Amino acid sequence: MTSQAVRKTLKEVKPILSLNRDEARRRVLNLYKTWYRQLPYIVQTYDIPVSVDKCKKKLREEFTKYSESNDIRLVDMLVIKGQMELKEVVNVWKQKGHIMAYFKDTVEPKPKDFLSKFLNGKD
Amino acid sequence: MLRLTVSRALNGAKSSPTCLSVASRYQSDQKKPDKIEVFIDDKPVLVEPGTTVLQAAAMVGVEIPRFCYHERLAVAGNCRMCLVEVEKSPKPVAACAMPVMKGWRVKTDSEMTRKAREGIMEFLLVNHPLDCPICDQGGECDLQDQSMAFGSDRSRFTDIDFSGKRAVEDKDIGPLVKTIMTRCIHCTRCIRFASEVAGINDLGTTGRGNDMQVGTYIEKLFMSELSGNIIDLCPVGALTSKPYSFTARPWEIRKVDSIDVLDAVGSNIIVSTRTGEVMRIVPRVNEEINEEWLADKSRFAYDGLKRQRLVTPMLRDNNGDLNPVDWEAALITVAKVVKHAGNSIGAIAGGFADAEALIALKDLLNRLGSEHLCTERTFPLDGSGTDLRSSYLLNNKIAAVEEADLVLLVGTNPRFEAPLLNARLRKAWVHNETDVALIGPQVDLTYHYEHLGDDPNVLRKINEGDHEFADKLKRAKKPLIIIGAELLERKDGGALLSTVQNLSTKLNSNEDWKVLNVLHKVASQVAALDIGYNPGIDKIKSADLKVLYLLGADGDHINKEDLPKDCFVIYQGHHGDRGAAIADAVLPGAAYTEKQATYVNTEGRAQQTLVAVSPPGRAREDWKIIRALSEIVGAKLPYDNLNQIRDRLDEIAPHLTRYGNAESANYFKQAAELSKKTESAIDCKPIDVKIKELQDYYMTDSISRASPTMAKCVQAVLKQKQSACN
Amino acid sequence: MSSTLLRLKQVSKCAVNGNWVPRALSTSAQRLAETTLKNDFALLNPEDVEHKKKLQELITVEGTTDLSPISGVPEEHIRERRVRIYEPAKNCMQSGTSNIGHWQIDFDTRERWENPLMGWCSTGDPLSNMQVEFSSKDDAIDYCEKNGWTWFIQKSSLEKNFKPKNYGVNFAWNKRTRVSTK
Amino acid sequence: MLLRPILSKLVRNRPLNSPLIQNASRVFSTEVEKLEETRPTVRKPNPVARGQLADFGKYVAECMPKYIQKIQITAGDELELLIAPEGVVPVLQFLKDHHNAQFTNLSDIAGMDVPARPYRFEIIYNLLSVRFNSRIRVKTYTDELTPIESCNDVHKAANWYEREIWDMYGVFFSNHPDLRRILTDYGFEGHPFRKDFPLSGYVEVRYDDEKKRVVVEPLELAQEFRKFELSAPWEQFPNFRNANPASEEVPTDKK
Amino acid sequence: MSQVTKLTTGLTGLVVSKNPHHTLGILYNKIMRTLQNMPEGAAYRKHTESVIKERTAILKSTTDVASIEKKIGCGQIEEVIMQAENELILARKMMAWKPWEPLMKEAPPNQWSWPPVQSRS
Repeated sequence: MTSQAVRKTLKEVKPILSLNRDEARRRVLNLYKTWYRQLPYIVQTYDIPVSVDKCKKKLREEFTKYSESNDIRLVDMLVIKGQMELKEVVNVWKQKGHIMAYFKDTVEPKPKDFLSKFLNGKD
Repeated sequence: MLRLTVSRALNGAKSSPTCLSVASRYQSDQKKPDKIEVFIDDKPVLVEPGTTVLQAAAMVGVEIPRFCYHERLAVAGNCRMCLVEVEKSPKPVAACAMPVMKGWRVKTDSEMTRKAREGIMEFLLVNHPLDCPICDQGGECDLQDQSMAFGSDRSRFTDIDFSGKRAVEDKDIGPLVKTIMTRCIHCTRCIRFASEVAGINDLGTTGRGNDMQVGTYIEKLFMSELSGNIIDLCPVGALTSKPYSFTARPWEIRKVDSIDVLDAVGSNIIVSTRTGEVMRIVPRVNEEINEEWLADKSRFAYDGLKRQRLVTPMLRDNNGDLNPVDWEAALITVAKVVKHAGNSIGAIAGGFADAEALIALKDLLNRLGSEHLCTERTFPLDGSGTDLRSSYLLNNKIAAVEEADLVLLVGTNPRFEAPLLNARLRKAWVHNETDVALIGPQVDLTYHYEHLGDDPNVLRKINEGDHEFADKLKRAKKPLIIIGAELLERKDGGALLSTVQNLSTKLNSNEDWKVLNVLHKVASQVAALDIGYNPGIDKIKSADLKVLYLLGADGDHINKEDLPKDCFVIYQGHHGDRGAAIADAVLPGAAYTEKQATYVNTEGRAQQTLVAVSPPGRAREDWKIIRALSEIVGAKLPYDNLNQIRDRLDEIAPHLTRYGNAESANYFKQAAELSKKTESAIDCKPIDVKIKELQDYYMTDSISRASPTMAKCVQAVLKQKQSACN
Repeated sequence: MSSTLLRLKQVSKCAVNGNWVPRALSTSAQRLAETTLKNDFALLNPEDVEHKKKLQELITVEGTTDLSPISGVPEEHIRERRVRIYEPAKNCMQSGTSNIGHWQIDFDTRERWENPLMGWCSTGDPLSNMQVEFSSKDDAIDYCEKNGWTWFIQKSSLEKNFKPKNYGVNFAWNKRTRVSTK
Repeated sequence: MLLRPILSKLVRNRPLNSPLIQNASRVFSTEVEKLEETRPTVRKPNPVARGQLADFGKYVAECMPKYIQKIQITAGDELELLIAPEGVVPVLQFLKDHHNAQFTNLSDIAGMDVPARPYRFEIIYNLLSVRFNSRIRVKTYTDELTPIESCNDVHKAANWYEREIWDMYGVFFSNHPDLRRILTDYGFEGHPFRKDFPLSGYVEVRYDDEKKRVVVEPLELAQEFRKFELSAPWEQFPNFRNANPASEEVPTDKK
Repeated sequence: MSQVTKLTTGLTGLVVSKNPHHTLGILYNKIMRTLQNMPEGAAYRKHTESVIKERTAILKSTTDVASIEKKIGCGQIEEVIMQAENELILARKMMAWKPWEPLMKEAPPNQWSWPPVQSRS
């Protein structure tokens, strides 16, 4: 249950980059492809302890996380941020730690189901 | 939550409907004379004739400084802080006492006004100690703030060699209120509160001028169940809270809005916490329930939340000792027993059980095939029983008590069962000339009432018209009958209830005015009955149970002897009290400050508490324990989070999630019709109430029994009663 | 080396905005005038020009957008928490009303525990100190929905019945309001 | 001295004695109210300068009525133009290049967040005219998703300022040559100057000895930050309620 | 043109103008031509025209660069040229922006009010 009311109103807004869905989609795919092609180099340059396959999985995960966003501007904004990240990665402005932050390998995953949450005592 | 949004979208109404209805009722009562126009700082405002300058100014958002004036007390007009200039008046006038006249131009920021304020402030500060850094009022002190805002910006105090400020000896007026009388500025708010609201003429002033003192004349306890409110009222640090003294500062505490559950009124409170600890509890304004007051038990029993708590699950071993275990072990053991018991499992809900836990427990037991779900408190089941909601609610709402012109109390002592309802009754008695009559033991209600004896047959006589009081009731325009829940626990409760139901249908009632009102004693009762628990534990005693689940049942209604030898008792609750003592397994739950939970007060108003602090140790929110147990038992309940269980509540009884609103019920005719079938007759046993005097009031439940402050109160009251000057 | 160059080229090719080309600026009169007059548009192909023009116009989107993907708030705080929208009540310890009359939001209280080393009160909740004020509850609701938070409204019962105060009733001879203590 | 030449045709209504003004070849139009300041304040109001600012505000509003929503004078002598977001580049260009303005220096771009408003961000441009020794402030508004036209083409200085605002508030500037983070760490999520961004942030970083690198983890505060309640129920300075209004609107022809 | 031409303007990047009269004249002409395309009532056109006319008049009536500088009172002649260049570019851009049109949109209510959260009283 969410508090989101079903309010289907149309709004006139200023676009960011894309004028329609297709264009936004194209941008997303473009970005995805570029990331995808860069992955082997990233693994090599940063010498991170994960395989390219795992990186690909992670990449897919990151991209599908907000697949339900339906506002073109929101998609554009995500593309812009993704593009910036990519640039930071490829230019080796980031360091190993930054790359590994995507994987959150030191964070203990929080319990998901009710009973383990209950026994763990976390709300 | 979706509900709220949709309703907002649908009507877009921002003002609450209840407020509107109250207002309209008020207006229909008496025809309002025409409004008059006055000008506050050149802003025009239309007010009713008789409005004071101070009230008129408040309407346009100008708060005139004041010390003695309080909107819920009589006007005293003795601090003079509210002096303002009125055009064409040679002298400043006291805004709190002066009614406005047509066309007046009030200047709240003029030179004269400012000078008057600065002068008054200077006089007040001449004798006020400069101990703000060690004063508990510091940070929420009217004198402090107003001297900053309205006082002069320089001092003429030249007494460097210190010939001395006025000093007054502190009084001892009990274990709740600490007095530092040197700080007193003689606003007399406490005196007025005591005599008007609390109805105790203990406080007063002695001496005049510089020698004036506020006190009890002879050293004595301030014996009131509402005494804590004078702490709030005191505009300076003369009266502060003893348990809270020197523990926290107001600017560093976190405030969490919540609901009080120590009586069935459901007072709104603010729980102040700091570093994960409850520091104090203060009232939160809710005009429909507690106005601005709070009963002492609700205010001071919070230290009971830190004592005798169950912090870890426990299981009784073969030697009969309870041993701490972890949740997994506890749940598995309990689940094994529960599974084995099949449908011969029963549950008793105590006075602090919240609606979420109640529904979860009911769903669990129903899934296991059992219907043995009871509340500790009994309610007569003859006639309509608990099927019709209007039979067990305080139908007419607490706020509307003020409008009654005749109130009949039956088998209740509202002063100690619901102190804030009693304060309303007293308010009606004082300001509305309401008459009160009482059937039951003669107790001190702080106002005068007609005592009709403690014979239950008086009720029958009134119903039949054989009693002189019957006429009075008939004649009353807005009569009100309040029955104590305790009365209905008698053997002949059903007969008494049906008598009252019949009587009330004969009286002057309509859609807006409901005569029949039931006053409950515990916070969980209405929600439990709404959800469909059976009142009373007779069924449990008769059923041959293998497992008994006590959901915070500490009321001493059941003990081991009532149960079969091999019955396994599970206690889930927050205090190691009577329930835990007989339990074979103890599951620690959360107290009302530690969970977001629904409580329904005696009016049928659903309200929710919020989490102020985390439950101690391994204690968990109650519904979660039941939900976890259900999964292990194999009868998994279909809700994982609060929203889902609230949806379930909504499914069963939608009013349980309409927080803040009292859903009214109106089935008096049907109830009275059904009640005619009641066979039993009223017996002659005199009506009695458990809590008659102040010393009985303080420790009534597991939280207040664990509270050292409450214990001190009982000691102090007993000592006071023995002393000569009482 | 060549691979690095290649990669950089690739990256910049997919740059979101094709026309991020810094333009030279000159103080010399003629050149300055020319550069600026020779509109940027001339450098681009017609499609890009068209696109650029369209960017100045408006597009249509549906409903309220949930901004949680770009707000930077971790997912757990969006999914699992409830926001309370309420009108703070007057502090009963004081009689002024200058700091009330607005709406504000806060998050549910999360677990706090005692720090085993120092005994401090520890928490894992970054949002416990957040306080945002609004002039109306609708503003607050819009704000919460925009951020994708689950909200509920705490009903406020602060409206008072107005009753004129009267100094005279203290001295009424036939009313119960007569004051006996001073 | 600002606007010296153009307002010549406007009424010359009173002689001015300030040496500053005597230098000027022209005098200014708006009624200069003679307010004797008797209170001991550090900064005396300067009605002459105020009048000039108001005049200039009106002048800009007259020239660019399409974009200017409101003109106001804040803190006694600071001129503010409140404009529609579409007008950022035109207005800044006008202020920079116009003969009578010459605000050639962009001293700063600031952001402001007011979550209660539908357009929660304000973007504030502070400009300096070296020629006329005068300052002006241009304000506009936007929300999280509405891009603002970058004024990098007008003022080169805007480059880093806009990057800073993008980083701190998450306002996107379109056509910016190099919009990327400037203050936050790579991989940082969120915009720290937003009012709903917690002081502690959402994550903490530490050096992990085992992994031999810095790791990012959800925040856990060993000592929770204190929350201070600083509002008082009594108005703090009622005596100064009407003393110095924060801002005064300058009426323009439209209104 | 008998004055001693100065060697430097003293400002970095700003070279001494060889023929300031001519340059300025052309620029002012261009500005005036651009302004002609704007609507009559446009305040920008009105005000700019008056400035340019004033300066053109000075330019025409005076031969001495130093005294032009003094009369215009806006710095050295090179700076004046630069200002004219700027104005010209601005004027051309203005043709695209059309800022003399009526206000394109009002600010949303309370956008410019302060304090942002007002308590009802």
